[in-house]
Amino acid sequence: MTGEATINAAPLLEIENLDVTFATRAGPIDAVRGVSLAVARGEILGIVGESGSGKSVTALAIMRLLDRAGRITGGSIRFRGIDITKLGTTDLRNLRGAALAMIFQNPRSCLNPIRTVGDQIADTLRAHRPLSRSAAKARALDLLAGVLIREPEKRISAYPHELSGGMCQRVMMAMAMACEPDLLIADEPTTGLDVTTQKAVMDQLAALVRERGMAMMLITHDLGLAAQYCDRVAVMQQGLVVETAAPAVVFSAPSHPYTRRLVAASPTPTSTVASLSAEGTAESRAAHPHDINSGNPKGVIPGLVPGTHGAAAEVSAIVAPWVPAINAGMTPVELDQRGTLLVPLTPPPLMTVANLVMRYDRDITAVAGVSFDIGAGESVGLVGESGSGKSTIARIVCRLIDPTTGTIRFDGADIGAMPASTFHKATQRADIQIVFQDPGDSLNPRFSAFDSIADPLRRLKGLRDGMALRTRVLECATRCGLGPELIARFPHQLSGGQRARVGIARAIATQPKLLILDEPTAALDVSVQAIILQLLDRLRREQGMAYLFVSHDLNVIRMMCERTIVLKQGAIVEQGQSAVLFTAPTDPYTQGLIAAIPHFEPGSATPPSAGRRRLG
Amino acid sequence: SADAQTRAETLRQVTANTINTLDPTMAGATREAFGLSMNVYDRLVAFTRKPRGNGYIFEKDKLRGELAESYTVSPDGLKFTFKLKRDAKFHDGTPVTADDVKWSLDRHVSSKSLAASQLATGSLTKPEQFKVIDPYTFEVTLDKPDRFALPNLAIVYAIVFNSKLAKSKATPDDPWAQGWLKDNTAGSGAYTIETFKLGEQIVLKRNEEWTGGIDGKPAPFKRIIMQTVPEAATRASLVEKGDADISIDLAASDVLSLESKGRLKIVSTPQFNAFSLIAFNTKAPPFDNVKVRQAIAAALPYGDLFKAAIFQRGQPLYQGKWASAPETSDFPQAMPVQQDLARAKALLAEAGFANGFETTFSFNVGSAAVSEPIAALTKEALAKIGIKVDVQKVPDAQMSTFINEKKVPFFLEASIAWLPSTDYFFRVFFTGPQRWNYSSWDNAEIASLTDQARFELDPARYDTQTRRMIALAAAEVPAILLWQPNQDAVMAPAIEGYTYWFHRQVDFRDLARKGS
Amino acid sequence: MTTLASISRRTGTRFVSSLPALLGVVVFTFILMRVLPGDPAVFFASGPNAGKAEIEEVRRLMGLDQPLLYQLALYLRDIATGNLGRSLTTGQPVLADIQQRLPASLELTFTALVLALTLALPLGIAAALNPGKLVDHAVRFACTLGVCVPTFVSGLLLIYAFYYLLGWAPDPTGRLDIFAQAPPRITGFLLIDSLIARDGTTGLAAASQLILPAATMALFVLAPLARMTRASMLAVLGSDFIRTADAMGLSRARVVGVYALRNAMLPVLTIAGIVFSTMLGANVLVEKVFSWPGVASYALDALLASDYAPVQGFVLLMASIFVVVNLTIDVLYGIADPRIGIE
Amino acid sequence: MTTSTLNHVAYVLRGNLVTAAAAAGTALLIAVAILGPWITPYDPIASNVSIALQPPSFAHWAGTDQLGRDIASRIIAATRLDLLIAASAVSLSFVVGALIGSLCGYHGGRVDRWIGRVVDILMAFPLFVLAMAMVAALGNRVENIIYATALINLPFYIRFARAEVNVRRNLGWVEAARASGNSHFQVVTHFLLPNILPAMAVQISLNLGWAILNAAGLSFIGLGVQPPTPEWGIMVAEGARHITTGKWWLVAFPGLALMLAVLCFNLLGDGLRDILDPRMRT
Ligand SMILES: Nc1ncnc2c1ncn2[C@@H]1O[C@H](COP(=O)(O)OP(=O)(O)OP(=O)(O)O)[C@@H](O)[C@H]1O
Ligand SMILES: Nc1ncnc2c1ncn2[C@@H]1O[C@H](COP(=O)(O)OP(=O)(O)OP(=O)(O)O)[C@@H](O)[C@H]1O
Ligand SMILES: [Mg+2]
Ligand SMILES: [Mg+2]
Repeated sequence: MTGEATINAAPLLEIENLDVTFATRAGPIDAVRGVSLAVARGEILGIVGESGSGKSVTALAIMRLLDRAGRITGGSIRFRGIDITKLGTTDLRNLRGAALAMIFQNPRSCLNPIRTVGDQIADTLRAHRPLSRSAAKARALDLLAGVLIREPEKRISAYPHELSGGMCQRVMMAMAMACEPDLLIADEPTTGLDVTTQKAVMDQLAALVRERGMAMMLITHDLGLAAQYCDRVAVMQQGLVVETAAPAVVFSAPSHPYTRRLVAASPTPTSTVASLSAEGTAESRAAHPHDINSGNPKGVIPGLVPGTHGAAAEVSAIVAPWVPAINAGMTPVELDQRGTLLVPLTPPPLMTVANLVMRYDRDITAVAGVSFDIGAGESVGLVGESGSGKSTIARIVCRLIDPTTGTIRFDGADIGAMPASTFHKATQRADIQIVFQDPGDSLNPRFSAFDSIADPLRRLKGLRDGMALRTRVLECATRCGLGPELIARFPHQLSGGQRARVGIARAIATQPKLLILDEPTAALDVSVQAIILQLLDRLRREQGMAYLFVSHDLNVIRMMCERTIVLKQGAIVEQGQSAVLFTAPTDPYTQGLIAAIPHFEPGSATPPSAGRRRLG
Repeated sequence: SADAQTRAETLRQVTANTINTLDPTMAGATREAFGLSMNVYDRLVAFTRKPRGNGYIFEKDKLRGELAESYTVSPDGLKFTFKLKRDAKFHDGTPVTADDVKWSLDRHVSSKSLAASQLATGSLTKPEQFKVIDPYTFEVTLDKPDRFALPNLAIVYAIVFNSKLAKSKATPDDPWAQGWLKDNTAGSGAYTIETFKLGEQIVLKRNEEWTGGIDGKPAPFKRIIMQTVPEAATRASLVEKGDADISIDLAASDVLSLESKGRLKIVSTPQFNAFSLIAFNTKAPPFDNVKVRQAIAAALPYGDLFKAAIFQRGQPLYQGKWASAPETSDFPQAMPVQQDLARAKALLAEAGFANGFETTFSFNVGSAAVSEPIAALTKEALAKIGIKVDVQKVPDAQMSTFINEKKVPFFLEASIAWLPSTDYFFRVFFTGPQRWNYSSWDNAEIASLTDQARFELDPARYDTQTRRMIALAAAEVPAILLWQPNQDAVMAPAIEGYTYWFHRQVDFRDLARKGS
Repeated sequence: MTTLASISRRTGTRFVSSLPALLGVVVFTFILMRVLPGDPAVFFASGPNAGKAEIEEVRRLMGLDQPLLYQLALYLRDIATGNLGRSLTTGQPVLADIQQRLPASLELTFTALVLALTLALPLGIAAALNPGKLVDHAVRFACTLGVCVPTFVSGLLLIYAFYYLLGWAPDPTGRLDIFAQAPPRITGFLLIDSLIARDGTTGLAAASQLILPAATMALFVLAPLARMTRASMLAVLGSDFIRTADAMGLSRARVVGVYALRNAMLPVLTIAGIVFSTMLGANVLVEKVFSWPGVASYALDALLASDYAPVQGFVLLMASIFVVVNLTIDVLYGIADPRIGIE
Repeated sequence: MTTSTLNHVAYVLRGNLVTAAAAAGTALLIAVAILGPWITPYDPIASNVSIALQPPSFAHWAGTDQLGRDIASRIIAATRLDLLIAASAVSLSFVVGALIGSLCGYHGGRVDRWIGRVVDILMAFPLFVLAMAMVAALGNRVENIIYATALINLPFYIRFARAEVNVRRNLGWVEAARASGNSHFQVVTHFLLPNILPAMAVQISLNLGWAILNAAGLSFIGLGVQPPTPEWGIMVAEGARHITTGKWWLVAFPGLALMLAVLCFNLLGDGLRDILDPRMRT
């Protein structure tokens, strides 16, 4: 095929020793440091790496679309032999869109909201080709049809807000493809898309690249995606390319420690909390030197947890690292056996929720008669597709909003009868705490980490400013792996993982009996997620808290919870021991959910991409 | 050119205020409306004028016929007989007859308007007093001889309407056509209204049929434009640049500066029928105490006030050279007050306010340019004798209300009498519960003196009575007279014939442009 | 089609929902005016000899002898029948006065707004294209200077310079040179009327009278408009779709002129609406300085005279204009921004 | 904490010379306001009619007014009053407006709708006329001028605060605050209000300037501070009438003071936002 032929020709794009520096008030930031990459015609190059590693900056540098503060301080970017870094604006404009095109991350915000998509495509066409208005329109129609948009005649005069995210993504693609560029840069083209749409979009892109003999750079943090679609993968860390090779090589035999860490941190159906991020980051190790991973299990704080739950989790956590990860299917069975053994010993539940119904205005029934129990020290998972009512239940149970009907008993008290608007005065307020989905969003931008953690202590424990408060805050912070140097920082000065830890420290500050976790890691990248999951797991064992763990990531739930509740449209379709549920889901809905998870299996010797790629 | 010719035949006056009605007898009529009515309407009689400085001034005691060709007064002073001009015509061409005069005067004394109370000061109160003898002979009868009867027929309100026209516009609800006459004219005067834009400008056109001018000719200017320009500085610039021909509403400081430049003609006339005064509420403490009033009169820096407020453009009414008996019976005249802080302190101590007291001093926003310096200096001077004064600048409507309801203790006012004579001044400004008795002065002797003097026909006795009134006012200090400000008419050098009239407005019939 | 329908539905509901506000304005003004300590009857019974009887008569004429609530009811009934009462200052029905004067104010304000926008937009855009650069600071400084000077001072200074010293401007006395012939009144807008009458000289005369007061007002509102333009341009220029447009190689002119500017105009539109209604009400001082026969100076005189009806009428008028302007902006917004209407 | 704040302020000022100049100007104004009575060369209200209306000279470097008062002294003495008017009017409308607005924005519902109505009514008023009417009704004393100025700014603050809070009320940290045991009121005062402050700082600084201009406008039509109290607006308003007579110093110097103040406040506004915004700290 033509694709095979061009791969070996001289590279279309050649980046050599690229340096990009941002001037900030804290001094220059070297976002990209001596990156060298090459892409040949017909090739798809994947770029992976954790957040902030310089993937987008590299892409933008190629387009010469860096932020005002950013400058290319060294190296060259040769495109078809011309050094882009030395081009004048006019030449650049001629190149952009025509020979070089880029697809941005968030399709909707990348389209002009008050211009029809047809016009926008036509604009691109007319910028590079001497087309009449009507000819451009006609061509735009073809392009829309080309990206498989149904009824393109109708959609051509639609505004972006009238299209779904996936459609916007495809409009973006049509625009990028309009002038048949030689190189297409796709920066996380599928974030925000559900799995099925993701697949459709990616297949289409790959097909177009092959058909037209162009080249593509696919930037993603999803190793699975990279493995499936790329010919070669470059791994970036802190502005450096640490490894470049075929995906099979990178993921099965990573040579660089960072790549190994990245691969390890990606949850798989077989991973356990402990197995994630086998080496941890320097920071997390510093925070808890006696981490189980370092081979020094700390064990349960004596007397905190009656029964054997904690012990069971602990055992599984300790056992897990020694379970060969490649040996898929073995661990669940083990866990399953333990789980069934442990259930009968459950003491009277900590929280009993019965017949919970929540109706919003306009007759939206978010929760339709849900009942469940949470035992003391038990971790219960709550899963379900988007909009199934998970957050609603979390907020009701946390007494932040009132349900339409239903009872909630907690620790012997009918807390459902207390209105949410005055629940801050209830004695149980300190006992039920919540960790919110987005760690950045849940911290007051004007509170330092210290203030955020101190706030519940001041309000609920009556601690005034002074030594007692300080000691307690520091204690919680340390427990969550936040060093004293971070405690005075404002949220914007903290990384996502650090923010998440502040949120957790705040929630555990009052030593609640029940901690509700509403997708606590959804906004984090895999390496940070791994750290947080380990932290949560450890905290539970140390403090003996019960968890209600909400997540859309079934792998995470499987690792974190003994028991799982599956929600669909506000009602429970299935619940049971996690181990059982995940290996043998009975309800078709649960089966569907589990099947849709994009799995990344570092152990699989052959990446599935080679075969699938051509399906497009 | 034709344009220049038109311009030369046009007089443009810029005013501060607006004309709000064409019927001067309506409540709320502005001074500018009064001035307008003099030019659009005629009255039976008019005051005469005499030269003064580079202009003219009206003679309050000498009348001439206006619509009347001649008039006779019966020996007992009770009957006035007017012979009307035969050629006088209303603007629509109908001749002016005694019937029109009768209808008009009946209207003035019977309709709800400002005219009735004014005409009453001349004992003209009811329609029965007015009689048509024949189409060109008209008779007015009085119950008592009244010096003010005839002058009252020369004032702004005593205009003669075209009764046929007016009656045709009357309705059962509005028998005197007040609604219609407010927006329309039915007169016989020297000018007719060409355009009237409320609040902006009014353009007058010469009535070629009118023969009341010099040598029986129409008025000299063909067109008159009266334009409202609220900003004083702008008015000054307009006159200075020659875009406007005359203005009588310039700020004293502007007049001063224009005078020093010497390019314009400025006719300054002390308003001998007007005065500025500082009034006390003599009904309430502390100003019910004559010693307090005397103390304040002795504390004010008159010279500074005169200089700072009006740049000495006026006739002082202080530092009179007499002590207990006035030298003339004219009023207003300079009163025997001057600054003497030691005396002021002593008087205040005698009054029982050795440590002073607190009070407020009010004036209205509209007069701020003049009043603010007075207020500031008064505050400063009174502080020296221990009186703490809080200055209050009050919107005009509120000030009127406060004064009417006697709510302000100590304030600044300026007023005017159309028919200036001593007893009239005292009757209006110093007796009774009415609004114009600013000081609410209630002096039995003054009351009886004004009653007597009103109908006193013997000049000698009148002289004694009025001198006594003035002496009383000097002793009791119901108010402190400050000065009679000048009427400063600033005009292009070629404008001649400007006359200071009792109503303080420009009478266009007097004016001519030299050389055209 | 559906967008049009939804826009008109929105407009309808907006209009209906603003009616209570209008009623509130009317009642509030009514009460406020009665709270003023000045008694109009005393003020207007001002003839040199007016006594108690005259004052009572004026009071009766104005209906002030009735109980307050009854007066309010009468007033509301009158408004409903289109009768805004009669001004004592001018002696005319308020409605007639306002009809006479509103075009003057509107013409002035529109001109000033257009003037301000034609200055503010390029300045704001220039500043946004060079943030933090000299141009940006210069624009900011220049605009702020405009806000520093009270309008009556800048007005007087302009008159002094352009009329008194230089003699370039015609005398600052109203809308038309006193010796010029006004065009037949059709719309009341002199510029438009002279256009209809094909009378170039008059149009020019009117325009030259208009320029100084409009400039005075424009100077004052330049800053908010330019700042808003700058801010919203900056925000838009930093947004993703501009980057997309750049990435697609569209020309600079197209990116700035079509992609950025059109989006940036939306908030500017809102501000322009607010500026327009505040200017209409706040140009009292400009109207005074330039002897402009507008509604604001009319209301001011009435207010100082405690002449209730004109003030009430004026406030009602301003409130209605506010509502209308807001509605217009809404509709424009709905047309300009396809996202509106689907909430 | 404080040193870091100072460092941050210093950083912002260094990075932005215009803001630094505005800050210096504001500091100067405040110093003059505080020191006013001690640094006036003459008694600002003592008249001396014999030297009235003198142009600037060595003895009176800003000339004298109609009563022979030293204009320079009057300008200096007026600083305190003008800053007082501006600061109190703005803080009044800010405190009341921000509180009402944020409570409305936070709670929504019927209260919000009703207050929204009232704000609509206020907004629909020709605001300058409203201020005039208020001052005319209550008497032109300093307090009333402040109230009137505050009232006409109120709707903007309410709207602004409401809108800003509205977009934030569903943010995670608001819910987190509730979970931490804060009452609704505490959420509004401790969490939401401090967060909308940077955005409002710009509005505040603009309004400081406008408040003085508003007072000047009121003075121009005679509803300003009572004489003989010196106040820039009154001095400018009165001085403006002397422009044609060539007595330029009557308007020029108070006008310059007014301009300096408004200019400083306006320019400071942008800097203030940077200073208050913790996100700008690194
Ligand atoms: N405008 C900017 N100013 C300052 N620093 C910047 C800017 N843009 C990016 N950076 C820095 O450059 C580095 C690389 O950022 P980049 O956006 O390329 O990360 P990324 O690999 O795309 O991460 P993600 O997966 O989260 O998108 C980061 O440390 C980031 O903080
Ligand atoms: N305040 C609200 N008003 C009206 N409807 C709401 C509100 N909050 C949530 N809903 C609706 O209730 C349903 C359940 O929402 P919820 O946030 O609980 O879903 P979720 O399971 O947490 O979804 P996700 O995984 O996307 O977070 C959804 O249909 C949502 O649209
Ligand atoms: Mg990125
Ligand atoms: Mg959710």
